[in-house]
Amino acid sequence: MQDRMIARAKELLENGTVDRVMGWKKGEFIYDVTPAVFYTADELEKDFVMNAFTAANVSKYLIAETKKPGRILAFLKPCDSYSFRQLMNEHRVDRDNVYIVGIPSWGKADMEKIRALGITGITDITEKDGDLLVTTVMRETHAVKKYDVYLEKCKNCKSKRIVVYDELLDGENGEDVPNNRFDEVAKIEAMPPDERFAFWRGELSRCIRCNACRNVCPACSCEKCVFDNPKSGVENKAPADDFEENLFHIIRAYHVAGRCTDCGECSRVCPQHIPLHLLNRKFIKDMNELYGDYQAGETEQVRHPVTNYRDDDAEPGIVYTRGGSGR
Amino acid sequence: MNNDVLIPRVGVVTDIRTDTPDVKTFRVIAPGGGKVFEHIPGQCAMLSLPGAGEGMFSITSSPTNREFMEFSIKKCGCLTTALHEMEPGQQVGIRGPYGNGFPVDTAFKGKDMLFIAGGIGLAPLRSVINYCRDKRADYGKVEIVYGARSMDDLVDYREILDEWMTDEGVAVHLTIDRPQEGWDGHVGFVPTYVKELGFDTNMTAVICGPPIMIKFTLAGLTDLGFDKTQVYTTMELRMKCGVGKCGRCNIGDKYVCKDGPVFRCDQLENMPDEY
Amino acid sequence: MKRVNRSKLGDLFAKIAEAEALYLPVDAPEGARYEKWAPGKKLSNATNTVRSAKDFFFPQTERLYDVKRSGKTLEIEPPETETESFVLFGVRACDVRSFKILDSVFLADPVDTFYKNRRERATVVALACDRPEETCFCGAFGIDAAAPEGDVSAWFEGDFLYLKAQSEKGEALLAKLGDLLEDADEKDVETQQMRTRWMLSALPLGKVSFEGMKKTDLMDHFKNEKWRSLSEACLGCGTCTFVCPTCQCYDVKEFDDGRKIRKFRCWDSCMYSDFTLMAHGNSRNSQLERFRQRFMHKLVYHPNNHDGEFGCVGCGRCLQKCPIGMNIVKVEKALEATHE
Amino acid sequence: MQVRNEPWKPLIVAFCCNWCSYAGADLAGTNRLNYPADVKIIRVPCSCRVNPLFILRAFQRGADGVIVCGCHPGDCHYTSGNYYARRRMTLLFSMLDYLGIEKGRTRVEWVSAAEGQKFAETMNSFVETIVSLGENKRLEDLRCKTE
Repeated sequence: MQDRMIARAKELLENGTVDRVMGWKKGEFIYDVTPAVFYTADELEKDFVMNAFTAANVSKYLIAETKKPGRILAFLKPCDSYSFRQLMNEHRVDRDNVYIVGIPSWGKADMEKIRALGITGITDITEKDGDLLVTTVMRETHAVKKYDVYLEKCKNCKSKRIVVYDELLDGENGEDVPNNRFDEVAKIEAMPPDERFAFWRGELSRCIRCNACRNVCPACSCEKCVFDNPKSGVENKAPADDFEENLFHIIRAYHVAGRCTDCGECSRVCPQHIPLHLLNRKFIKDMNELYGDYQAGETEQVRHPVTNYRDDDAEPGIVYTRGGSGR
Repeated sequence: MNNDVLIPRVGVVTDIRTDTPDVKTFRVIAPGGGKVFEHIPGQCAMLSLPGAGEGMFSITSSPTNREFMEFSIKKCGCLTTALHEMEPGQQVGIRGPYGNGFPVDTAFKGKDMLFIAGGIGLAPLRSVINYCRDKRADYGKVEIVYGARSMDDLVDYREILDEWMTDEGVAVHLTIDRPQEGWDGHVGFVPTYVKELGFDTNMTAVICGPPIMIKFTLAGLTDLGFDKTQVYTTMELRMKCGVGKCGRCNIGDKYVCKDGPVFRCDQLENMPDEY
Repeated sequence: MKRVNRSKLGDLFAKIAEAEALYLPVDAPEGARYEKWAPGKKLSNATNTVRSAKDFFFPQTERLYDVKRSGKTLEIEPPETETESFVLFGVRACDVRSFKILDSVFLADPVDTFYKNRRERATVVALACDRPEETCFCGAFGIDAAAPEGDVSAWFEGDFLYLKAQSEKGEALLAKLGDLLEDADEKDVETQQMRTRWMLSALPLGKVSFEGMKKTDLMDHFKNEKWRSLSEACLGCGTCTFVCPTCQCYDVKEFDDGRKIRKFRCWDSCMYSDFTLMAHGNSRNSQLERFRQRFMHKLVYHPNNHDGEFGCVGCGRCLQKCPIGMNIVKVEKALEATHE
Repeated sequence: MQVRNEPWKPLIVAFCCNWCSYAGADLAGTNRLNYPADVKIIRVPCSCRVNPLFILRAFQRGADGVIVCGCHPGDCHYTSGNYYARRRMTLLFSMLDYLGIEKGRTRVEWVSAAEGQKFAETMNSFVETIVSLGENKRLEDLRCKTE
């Protein structure tokens, strides 16, 4: 697929449709790919990469890129296209300044999961028929099933459908995928409150407030975050108390509620492996159950459940009676 | 008990003078009287007011003053606004002195001195000017060029009129940016005024003011024939620790809080322009 | 050189923990992390911890002092000085070297007494690596992962843990362990050392060198055009900074608890936009400038101020954790390529 | 703000809409209806002014329970503010519950300007609930609770 993408990018550069290309650049290893802008055919030939590790969602970069003169080519995976569509709904990107080629994605691998298998001293990783062949310095080769090391967001993929595009690389679009992405949320909801509390303390206490989740999130596109604003009263740089860990993550998840497309970038980038998607999915699940199914970024719908209402909405007291047990 | 350098001492603000609509000068002493610590001209101190934060300010009084320290502070942010709202008798946190200060006892000694300041930029120079005035015999003639947006924005105007201008061997040239009623002095920007006045190239110059003024004045002095090694300036950047550890006030490999704030202009040539 | 059978590791930890707090890497959901040892806790097999060992000397947040304002008076109350001594077990060679780099900042005049106090109270047991990762490049900084510095150096080989005191503190610790230990021959770990060194040189970053950085002067590095493309994708998060064992920039902040102001210091990142923000402007406005600052600090400014010692130890954490796959090795290679 | 060495007394923060609930509280006062002094009322222009951050910060600063009171649905002075507040608070309370924080610590009640009686009853019952739950330990900031 990489070769076809490079070929198409070169054509679009040559015929003047675009003047630059947003893609992923090769790194030192197969997995440390970096989102990058390519200007020439040479650069594309040399450094453009599409492989099992090009997971980064490039939509957020398009906020800045579409404000620049000229037109940029963006290759969007299905999940990236939801983020882009949502940013369009929020008027954060200029649709006219980007030419979108939708690309299929069959799931991306998580290097951290490969490491967690206990494989060390990796000299090379190659892809073969959906599997990864990992070679080590001791000349061992481990065949790793890609499915086993999928990123969380791929394991629970919601859709292979590209929701916004100018053309599709494969000519045909994918479809929504049956998934179990709310199962884990339901599992936590079913825990007794004490257990739930202990579970989340265990997870959130690992937070080092590096802000990677926030800065990578396409929905977190505020010019200045409330947590960076000294005048907000809640500005903080490091979690000095358990409360601040809770506060940051509740408010962050809340602020993207209704706009979060569940692209899963927050959990992908968390250096401390905090399952942040479980907070976002809780909001999505609640909104679906209480206010009707809604998928952010799927359509042109601008008003999402948090900025909308119905006269006969459930009263907040429903929280006391619904799901979970406890006080 | 812990007495780390980051823990301030208590100082008492005994007197507050309103210099201009947005500059006040604060007199600070130790709770038991006398100065909180000694310093050399050009050095700074961290002042803090709980709830408002902590910031680095030049000590504007001369070390030859044995009774108190003074700080001239322009209101421009959260901390400075809180400081401006203080009343006499208020205690503040104070720690220092920080920075290298001016080489008053080495490079400056015996030299004819030219001080050029713009706006609040006079604050760091006032210390060294008064030091030179108090130790007249150690220095040659003293020339001062000082400019501000308007007459009302001239800091220490009374002191300039009553003390500096009456001193023998001290010449003061004042200028304001735009003509103003009641002002019969020079009108124009500092860099051009410096060039108009023309100065003996044997002098040692010290510039302080907004970055853009420093840049053009330095160019003007070079045109007059000054070598960059004869020109000094003093810098200011975001600081948290004051002791070269918190890592933010660096310009290249130099920390403004520790290796500065006073730099000779030839040193700046080989430093990135991140200021 | 002493040794102890692996089966007696629990006894060894218990013995150390009798007198002092013992911290060691244990397995955790995020990988490995340092925890206080308690009976039953097992040493992790991971090559390194996710967070570095700098936390013990330079914690992410620490109280500097409390200040109460009543009317016009201030009452400043410094915190109690910590007095608990502790043993850090299983620190890798890279992290041990990072302490030296932190020392060069915090112990320089004027000394940071909070840091110094913790350094003095710690005994570091460094553990040699035998399974390096592809992200390891400690060799580029003259660090020998097979012979780590520290108060005690340690190796796991066969059925034994080998221990060798390297300082007075280390001698004292081994003396306390007394009859748990038996004499051993240094030759027993030599094969492992040779294998580790060979593995490190054969790994993808085995030949990385930073010495070329020193051939070009500060301003040329600063003005390099490559910073633009290198920093292009940077998210401006603090991941690299916070997992880095040598990043030591900090912020001093206040918390108003309703009765008093707590001044505390916390890690800061030069990647953050407010790092150099002042009331009247910012000296590093773009992410390019902030990104450049981080790498210039490590690769140019720090060596300039500290006898050529780079502010990096090659632990590889930033290579593993950067959300967008940018890292110090790519930066070094790009900069050096410009000047070839 | 509680200080540890004193016996625990609940602290309740009530965000009251200016047009209905605050007037309701007033009416409760003029009618000499009793409700505990542990309730601290914060007047807001509309229940939808209550940002989730307000609720969390109230807990941070020592609240043991937070209640939001607004006009009855359909009666909002600004037409629809309380409808938005209803969704917002529902989602927030559900999230707090998800994190294992006791459900009873948060509540929304609609109290009109004429319902002085209901205001007093609501506060009495809420304080009762909080007393039975005890001190807020799960969403506290220890720094605000120690001397």
